[in-house]
Amino acid sequence: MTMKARALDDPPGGVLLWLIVGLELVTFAIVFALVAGVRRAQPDEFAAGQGALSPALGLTLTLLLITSGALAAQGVHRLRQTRLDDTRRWLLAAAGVGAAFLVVKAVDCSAHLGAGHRLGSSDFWDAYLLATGFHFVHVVVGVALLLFVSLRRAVFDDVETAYAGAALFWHLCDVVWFFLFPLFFVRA
Amino acid sequence: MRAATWALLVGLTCASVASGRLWLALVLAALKAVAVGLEFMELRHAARVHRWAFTGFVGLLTAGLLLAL
Amino acid sequence: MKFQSQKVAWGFFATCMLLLSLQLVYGFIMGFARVGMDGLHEWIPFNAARATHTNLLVMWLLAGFMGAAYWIIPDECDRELAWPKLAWVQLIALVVTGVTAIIGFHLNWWEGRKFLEIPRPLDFLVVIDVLLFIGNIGWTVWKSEKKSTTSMVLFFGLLAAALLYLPGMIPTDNQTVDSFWRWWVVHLWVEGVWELIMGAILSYLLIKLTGVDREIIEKWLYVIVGFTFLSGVLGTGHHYYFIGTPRYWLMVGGVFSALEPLAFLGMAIYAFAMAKKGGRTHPNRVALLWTIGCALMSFVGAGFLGFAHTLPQVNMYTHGTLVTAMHGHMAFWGAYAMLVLAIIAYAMPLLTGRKVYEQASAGFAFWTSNIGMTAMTLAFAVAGVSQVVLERRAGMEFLTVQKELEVHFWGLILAASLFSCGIIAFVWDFIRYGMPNAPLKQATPEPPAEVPPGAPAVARG
Amino acid sequence: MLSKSAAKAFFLGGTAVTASVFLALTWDTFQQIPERTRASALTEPVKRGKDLWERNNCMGCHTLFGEGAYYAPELTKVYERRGPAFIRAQIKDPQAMYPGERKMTNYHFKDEEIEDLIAFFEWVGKVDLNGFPAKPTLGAAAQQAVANAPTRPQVFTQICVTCHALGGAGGTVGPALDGVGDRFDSAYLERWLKDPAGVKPGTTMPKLPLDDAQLGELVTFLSSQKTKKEVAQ
Repeated sequence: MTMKARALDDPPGGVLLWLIVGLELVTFAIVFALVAGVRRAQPDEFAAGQGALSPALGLTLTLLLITSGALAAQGVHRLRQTRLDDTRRWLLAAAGVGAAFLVVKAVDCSAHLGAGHRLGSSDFWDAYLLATGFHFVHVVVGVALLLFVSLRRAVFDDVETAYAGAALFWHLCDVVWFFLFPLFFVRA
Repeated sequence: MRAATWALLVGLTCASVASGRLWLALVLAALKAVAVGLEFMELRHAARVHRWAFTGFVGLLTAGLLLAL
Repeated sequence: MKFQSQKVAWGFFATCMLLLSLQLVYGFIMGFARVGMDGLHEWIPFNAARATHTNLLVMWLLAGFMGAAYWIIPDECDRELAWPKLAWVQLIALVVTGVTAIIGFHLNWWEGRKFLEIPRPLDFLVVIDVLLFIGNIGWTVWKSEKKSTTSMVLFFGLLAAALLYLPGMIPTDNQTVDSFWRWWVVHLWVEGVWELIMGAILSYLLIKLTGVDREIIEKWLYVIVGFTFLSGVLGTGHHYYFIGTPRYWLMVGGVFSALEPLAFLGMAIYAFAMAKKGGRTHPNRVALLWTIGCALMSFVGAGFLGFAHTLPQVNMYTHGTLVTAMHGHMAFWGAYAMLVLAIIAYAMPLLTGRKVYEQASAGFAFWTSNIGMTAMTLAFAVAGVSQVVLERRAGMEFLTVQKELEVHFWGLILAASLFSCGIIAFVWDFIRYGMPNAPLKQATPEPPAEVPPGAPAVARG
Repeated sequence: MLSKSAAKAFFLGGTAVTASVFLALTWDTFQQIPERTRASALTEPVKRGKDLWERNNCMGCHTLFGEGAYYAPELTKVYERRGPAFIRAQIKDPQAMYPGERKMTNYHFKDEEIEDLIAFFEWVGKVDLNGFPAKPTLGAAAQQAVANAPTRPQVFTQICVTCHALGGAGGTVGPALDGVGDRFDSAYLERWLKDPAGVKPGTTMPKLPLDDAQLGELVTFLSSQKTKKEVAQ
């Protein structure tokens, strides 16, 4: 596969999406700092909260995201060969696996809420529910974007950028999760 | 290439769960983020500035977290 | 000036000048009270001076936004205002309501909630008045063929501002709930929908003054206001740290407030980039100066100085001290006062046909007021930080600390005098060159009109 | 390149998402407010007190929950800090407690209105404010020692320290009280506290709202304030 390096004002996925990804990365960097701060300031409470989390579940969630990301990347690769219909199918598959993530995460979250761990229970649960909830919202937006670009592609003047942009946002959800995962699930 | 990246990511994830050490898990997370950035986000093909900005950001973030914890 | 009905804007701008001048007077009353010279206490107690000072600000900014809308909407929509006479009625109603409120303050008639001091019956009058205004510009936009992004953002910003006034009227017996809704109005105005209005006015001015292609300016307008909302809406959390709301607001408010400077930085970069791209060939250099200055000072005041005390760990000590006054003064000045002055500086020469901007006093007004405001901010900063250290950290008695701070308030009064010189120059220009009863020259065509799409950016004159 | 419709979609979508999150958090906040603010303790006097607080725009000078005008003291913890007797005296005649100092308007409240305001302050002081206002941290050790001095009566820590300092902590309006026991005997102190103006016409020292028990306690405490040197002699 050969491809010439792209210009400075033309990043893969489009300028707007990269601005958004940049903003999101900064936002989540602040969130990570916050989680790290809670972890450091209240080690005992944090460890106690972690006791209620399941590492196996965290692993499952990570694998789902990685797989979905790989599917989306496959789809965007097909753009090079201008096989737009192929791309569409890969992106739909990615959205499907992403939806599986949402289901698993929702079940996990409702289990925690059912066990009495809600917003306001402690700083650990505030941080856990807000940070992963915030990530959850991004996954919802990501899945919606993937579905929208693949199902309603007629509305786009530049379908390739739309596909690449949606996939780019989707990968952002992966990158963010990679850091949330050890911060919450790896025990001291 | 993408399949290999997927395999790498799965491997790194399993390694970080198995190790159970936070610092190692964070370093592995950084590696995964860079892998996703370069391959999946196609920064491999982007302008050099973009590539290094992303990698540098991930590096700084990880370093910051390692220092904080 | 393309349409006769745009003249309505003059009335609103004149109101701005009057209220701004009065606002300065009340600022001085408070400044002197703080150094112990409170001889007016019997007639104008501090709480009346304070409420008058802030409500005059809100009033003249709203009048400025309305004037800006009455100027911009016909221009952008390419048709006369729907009901010009109604606009005059609405202006008079606004002034009467405002004057009643301010006289009421001096007679101890209040609703008594910070920034929302005006009594409840007058709230309803304000709502009706704003609805008339929204109806007037809304109908103009609706009837027009041309619906530009700038006019739509401006319209929806104003509409949202009107709607967000309503949560402040929800009755409650619980001080925490009271405070919670109050910030829906105050915060979601100044760090939310007012920024839509600001973005729209800014983009209108940039389109007119720099001649950069409308498409480019407007698409970046969306990006900028998008960033503003992403940070600003959840940034409301920084008012919910210590008022009895749950602890997680410390996290939510902290994270999103930390992003707010980025949005303001984006706005500043946007204005600078467009001005640079356009080559600054418009003869009304002063209007461009106010426009660019607005973007820069709003970043410094609202973005940077806001961030200086917005993290919960810092705010725990600075909350409820003069540090807030430091941030508030430059934020309002940079983001909104300068914006209204910019649109006035731009529109007045076109309204009257006189080249006000060629006066040396126009430049004097800009530089003196900005230097004065910067000095005021510094005085507040020193006073605020001293207060935090002495009262909050070392535990000294409130009044003892206030005596320690008097010297800084002398500094504030000096700086405010400088600031006032600039404002007086601006108002004096307005009076000299903007009187409506003096024979107006024929409305002049705007010097370098907006460039048609596709034309090279430099080929204008 | 960036298209305008994409930029618009970003603005509308981003706003919708953040607004939804904000509304969800608002909903959750309202679930928690009753418990955090002790809404069950919102009695009629408290409500009337809040009404008085607003109808006279007290926030135009004071702060409550740190919100207000920074011209007059923060009142969130005033009930705990000064106690009802001081608040009552201060509202009744603002000039009495701080003569010649920064002015407060006399609103000529009726006695029951003053009690309503006190009830309001008491309720406000018990709202869970996530640790606000923070305790002063600088020189904390010294103040801790002073504050923990077992002999200090409550009336002293609530009222006297407003104007007078002892051991370096307190107001500077009146003279410091270190060694006051050397300078005056208890009979004089009692006469002085009962009627300052009678002892020294024109003094700025107010007649404090004390009952006999408090007066006795205070006189005993003050006359015991002797400097170390003389104690040694």
